[in-house]
Amino acid sequence: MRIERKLRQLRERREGALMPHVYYGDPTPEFSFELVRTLAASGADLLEVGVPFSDPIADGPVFTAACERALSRGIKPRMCIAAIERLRSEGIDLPVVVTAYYNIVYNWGVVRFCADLQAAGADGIIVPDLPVEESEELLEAAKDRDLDLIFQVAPTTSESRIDKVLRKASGFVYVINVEGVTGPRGDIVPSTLQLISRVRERTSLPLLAGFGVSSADHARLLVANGADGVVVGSAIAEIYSKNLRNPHSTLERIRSFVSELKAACVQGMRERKRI
Amino acid sequence: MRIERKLRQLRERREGALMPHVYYGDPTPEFSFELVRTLAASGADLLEVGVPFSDPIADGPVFTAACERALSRGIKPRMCIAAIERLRSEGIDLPVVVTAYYNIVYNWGVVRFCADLQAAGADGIIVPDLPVEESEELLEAAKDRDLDLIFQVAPTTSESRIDKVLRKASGFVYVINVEGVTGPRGDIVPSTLQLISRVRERTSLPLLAGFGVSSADHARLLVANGADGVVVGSAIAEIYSKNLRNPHSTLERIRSFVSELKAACVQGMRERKRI
Amino acid sequence: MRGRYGRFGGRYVSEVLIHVLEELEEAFERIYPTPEFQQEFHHLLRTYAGRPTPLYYARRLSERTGLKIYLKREDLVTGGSHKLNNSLGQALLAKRMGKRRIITETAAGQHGLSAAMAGNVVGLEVEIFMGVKDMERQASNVKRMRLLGAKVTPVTTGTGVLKDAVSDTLREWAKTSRTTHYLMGSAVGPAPFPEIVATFQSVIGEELRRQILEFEGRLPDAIVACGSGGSNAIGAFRPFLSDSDVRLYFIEGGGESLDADNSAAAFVLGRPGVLHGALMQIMQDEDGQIKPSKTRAAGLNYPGRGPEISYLCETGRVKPGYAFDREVFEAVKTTAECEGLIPALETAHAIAYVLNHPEEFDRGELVVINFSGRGDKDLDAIMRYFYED
Amino acid sequence: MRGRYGRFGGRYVSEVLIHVLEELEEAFERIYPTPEFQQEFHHLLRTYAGRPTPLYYARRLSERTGLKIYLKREDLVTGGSHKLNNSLGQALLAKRMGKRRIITETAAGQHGLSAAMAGNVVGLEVEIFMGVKDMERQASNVKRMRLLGAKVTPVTTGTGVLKDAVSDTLREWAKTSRTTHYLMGSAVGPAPFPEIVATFQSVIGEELRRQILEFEGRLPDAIVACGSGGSNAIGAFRPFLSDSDVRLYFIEGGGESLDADNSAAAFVLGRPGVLHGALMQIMQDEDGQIKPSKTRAAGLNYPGRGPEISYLCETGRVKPGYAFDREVFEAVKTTAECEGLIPALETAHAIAYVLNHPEEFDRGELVVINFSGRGDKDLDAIMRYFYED
Ligand SMILES: Cc1ncc(COP(=O)(O)O)c(C=O)c1O
Ligand SMILES: Cc1ncc(COP(=O)(O)O)c(C=O)c1O
Repeated sequence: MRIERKLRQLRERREGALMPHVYYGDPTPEFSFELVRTLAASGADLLEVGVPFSDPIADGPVFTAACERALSRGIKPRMCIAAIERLRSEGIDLPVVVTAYYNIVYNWGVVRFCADLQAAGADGIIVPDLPVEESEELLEAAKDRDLDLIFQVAPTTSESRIDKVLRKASGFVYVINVEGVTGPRGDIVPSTLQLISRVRERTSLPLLAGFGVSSADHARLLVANGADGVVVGSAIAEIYSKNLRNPHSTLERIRSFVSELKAACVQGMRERKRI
Repeated sequence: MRIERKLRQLRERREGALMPHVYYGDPTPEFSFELVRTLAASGADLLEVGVPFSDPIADGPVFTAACERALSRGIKPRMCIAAIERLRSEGIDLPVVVTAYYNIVYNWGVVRFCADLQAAGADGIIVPDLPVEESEELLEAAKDRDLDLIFQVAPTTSESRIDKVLRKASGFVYVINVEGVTGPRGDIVPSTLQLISRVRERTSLPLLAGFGVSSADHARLLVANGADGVVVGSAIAEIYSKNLRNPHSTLERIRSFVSELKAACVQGMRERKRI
Repeated sequence: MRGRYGRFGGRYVSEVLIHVLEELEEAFERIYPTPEFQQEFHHLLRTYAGRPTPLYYARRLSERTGLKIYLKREDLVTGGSHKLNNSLGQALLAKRMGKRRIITETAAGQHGLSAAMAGNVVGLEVEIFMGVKDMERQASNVKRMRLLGAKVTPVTTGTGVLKDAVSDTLREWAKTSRTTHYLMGSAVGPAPFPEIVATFQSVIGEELRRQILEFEGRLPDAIVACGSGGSNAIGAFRPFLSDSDVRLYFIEGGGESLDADNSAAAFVLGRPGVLHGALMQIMQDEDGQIKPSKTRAAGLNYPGRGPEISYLCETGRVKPGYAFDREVFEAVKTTAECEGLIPALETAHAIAYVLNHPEEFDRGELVVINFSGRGDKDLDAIMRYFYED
Repeated sequence: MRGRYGRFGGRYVSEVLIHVLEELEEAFERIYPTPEFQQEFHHLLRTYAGRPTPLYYARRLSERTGLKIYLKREDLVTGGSHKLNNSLGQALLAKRMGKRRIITETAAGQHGLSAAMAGNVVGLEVEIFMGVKDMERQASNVKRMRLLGAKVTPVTTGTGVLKDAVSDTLREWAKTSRTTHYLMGSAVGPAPFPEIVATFQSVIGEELRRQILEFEGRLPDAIVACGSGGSNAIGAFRPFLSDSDVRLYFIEGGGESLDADNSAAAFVLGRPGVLHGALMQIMQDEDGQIKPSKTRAAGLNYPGRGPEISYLCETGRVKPGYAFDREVFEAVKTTAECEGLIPALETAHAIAYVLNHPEEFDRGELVVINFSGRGDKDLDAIMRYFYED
């Protein structure tokens, strides 16, 4: 509920939304906390907290490496959930979406997983390898706990399938920008913008566009073309990955990058009428 | 003719015959001449002069190495024949048997080969890979030139086959002592002695026993058991092979070895009545 | 439900791949039964792959064990293993779907090799993802693949083994699925792969059934196959699933020992979970992180068991077993000396199980071992084991 | 005359060996035609060796040459070459003759391997003589033979290659012929070997004839085979000798070039002579000393041509040809890329000849290449040629 409310508020304020995506524990838990604080302070409207997984098949090299680093530090799924609790206790009240590959969820037990997420203060769940056909059990458990199970659509998703996804969607629809995996990319391709309109025509649910968003310009373009906001992940991880010895020293750059992104989201919304 | 005459003379003198076998040109032509002179002077009754061949399949390691050494010095078949001519001119008048693998003979041309051998003063031919069935052409050419084509019998030769061989044999019958190839060996096995009697019963042609004769004792035993004499090859080559840098220095040992062999041949004949 | 074997199977992938999986399922169901496809597939199986493969009565192994042992000779398939049955089928399918490129992953190199062969015969570009560690261990197969003109791409993620190569291939496929077919190498992955692979490999069991009836006039008492994903096992087992008198054994890699991280025995050490698009038996830690498997047989070095094998073992229709590395090497030697055949290390698991589990077999029983591949690729490892230790 | 092919052939050996050759001839003539022998031999060919081998229509090689090319897939025989056809036959014969041991020589290692396999299956001790140089060049086959439990004895005489190994094996046989069978590896040697080997290998041509009639309804325009001794060629040609419309090509090793001592092209550079017990086409110097042959293909590195091939080339029934080493390596690559198959270097001679002699073949002609073996044994040499020069 909190997610959709927040996104509708932003829409009313004519602001594009920004949801940074971080893998918790990369390279250390302490850094993740500082990173989240930085993001919250520099323009993030929602937060996507990833649970590191050994085989993140929907992720590209940047996030795959992030998972490997976190796991080699001994990060466990329950630490990620505990971290959300701590963020809440520190007063960070942005809507939080937890991303976990399905084996983590399945292993945890879907019902218990949702209960624990709710208790920690999370608002939604993304399972990158759980298409709508396989989602029944989790969807039910999530609903029971007032959590949004976020579904994705991709450039390869057919019209009829978009409808099928929309029938189950809540919170927002995650528009996968590219055919591929997460990771920074050069340009936003026309098919991405077409996909946004194709979904837009069919739903009033908020749309966040993710995968490959790596610049303020990307963000602006996506929002200008109908997205309610963007998800930015690898592009942020890429910044601190370049200085893993002292990732804290990169927070300033991340702060300004995120501010730019947020500004671009706002700008994109302004440009929208012109298009 | 000269071969059989010589062997019958020796038989009448109640002497076992000794036929040393040397591969010409090993390790040098000069050494071969000195070796032959030494042999002639220390008891040899006949001489077997081998033409080195690249693939001497009836020979063991000692003679195979001898062939390789001679060939690597550039020894050619016609040099071997020329050497016989030279021996004759030096006054060495022992009967000489030339041993050549069949490809040498075939390549030379059987008719021309026999003519050239006769002209050089040779008396017989041994072709270790020419059994009686394949010998027709060469046999005819040899007869035309008064050369004995020497045939072999082996422990594996059946009675009926011995008869077949004997029908073509002249000069002497070469009794192969062992199942195998040339080369020094430990003992004379009973089957060898049986073979000598088996052939003996069927022919009055002289019998020379060869392959593996490596000591005076071997020679004595063979002659005592019915052979008219022995062929000794690898055992001699083995002596000079041990000092290839200076083979001449081994001639003294060879001389005394050959004298012993000859004495044993004589002794063997004496023992014969006792058996 | 389609794509499920009991609770196992399914299609747990990114939305990006759903489209191509649906396309593949549709194409398979439409194209596979057509006489044209059947004719071309079976013609290639016969004239290119060398099918039917013989069923060989292993007299001296039989004498040694007191059993009647037959070997189903998949080592005689072109390339040296059963893998080509599936690769030819999928390559033909991909061609008819209008794809122009094949990607796949490989561990022992046998599957990669078969994919490269099939790609060349059918006329498709081939790229093969292979863990850096496996590239070292199976260097000769890397050479073969390259000589065939295939691109071999080293995988450095994870621990550089099969599991990581599968992940990277799935990632590559997500990027290129419109033009590219992922030629899945075993009976794993999201639906419809397990069913497609099992279907193409069933030729093994169909031949086996005909042959044993011809030679013995009856069905075997037991069929024994090695496996990880389980394609050769499923291929051999399928036509016998409803013959409850035929015992089926699935032998996985015991590795060095069952403790710590020295094994690939997922049926002993694992539990159900989701990996690479399907719910199946998996080696994983308490949190659901996938555990790296370990065995000297690269082709068994995968922490998951295909959904159908997972299901059949859960229901008890198939009995899982394992063989330790040292038993496997001994089995190679025994087979070489008795029958003149050098089995792949993978295959030798099945043989080792039969040699070392007399309690499972009654005297004189008719036992068929699926001889899934030849050991040429493992020659150096085998020689090192026997002559350098 | 028995044992002769025109003027070629015969039995030029030491008297010591005559007995066993007569014994062998008698045994072969007595045992070979019996139903028991035929049944056992053909059963092993089918279930152990993997016969019949396919006749494969090589679509992409055909497109490239404008011919209709079929490959007779002897590479699919267990062990990877046609050699096992003969080894199984002789091993069975030896067993029935009461021998307890097999000796033989090998160059590429393919024949030695097949002899070791056959020995194990039939239950005979095996010793293999191999030139030290060949042992180095074909190290992996040495490993295989040893793993099979065969004794591999290095031959250091001569230049340490095939010719020397044959000589040493003949010497060993002279010592042990009562208990031991010399399992001659090609259609060479004293009578009755050429006839025995040709008879056992004729299964190739018999199958080929049936298969081409099935697929094409007619006989081929040409059959092309590589060879030195000529066993795979004779095996393929025999059933077509009286079909004068079927052109037969025998391709030998051209080596690096035809001059100096860089070749194995005996039909170009040799003349008749006697080697290893038979009169045949031989590379020799002016004195009749045998010349060492030279080619990168160990299995063609023999200075003699079997008596029957010598005869057939003399009469013009078979046309001899050759391929140079560099053409051979290119042919390997072409075959790998077009058909996914890596031929043995020996086999690649036949392919190279077809690729590089368009003047010999009319457009659209039906050409069968006897694909005598697979190139796994040559993988390192091939990779070195392409990637290290
Ligand atoms: C010879 C051989 N056998 C068995 C296997 C295991 O594969 P699967 O479980 O799919 O049969 C492999 C895999 O590479 C293999 O190469
Ligand atoms: C694959 C292959 N082809 C051909 C040959 C040549 O033998 P042959 O002339 O007897 O056919 C060999 C010999 O080793 C071989 O291994």
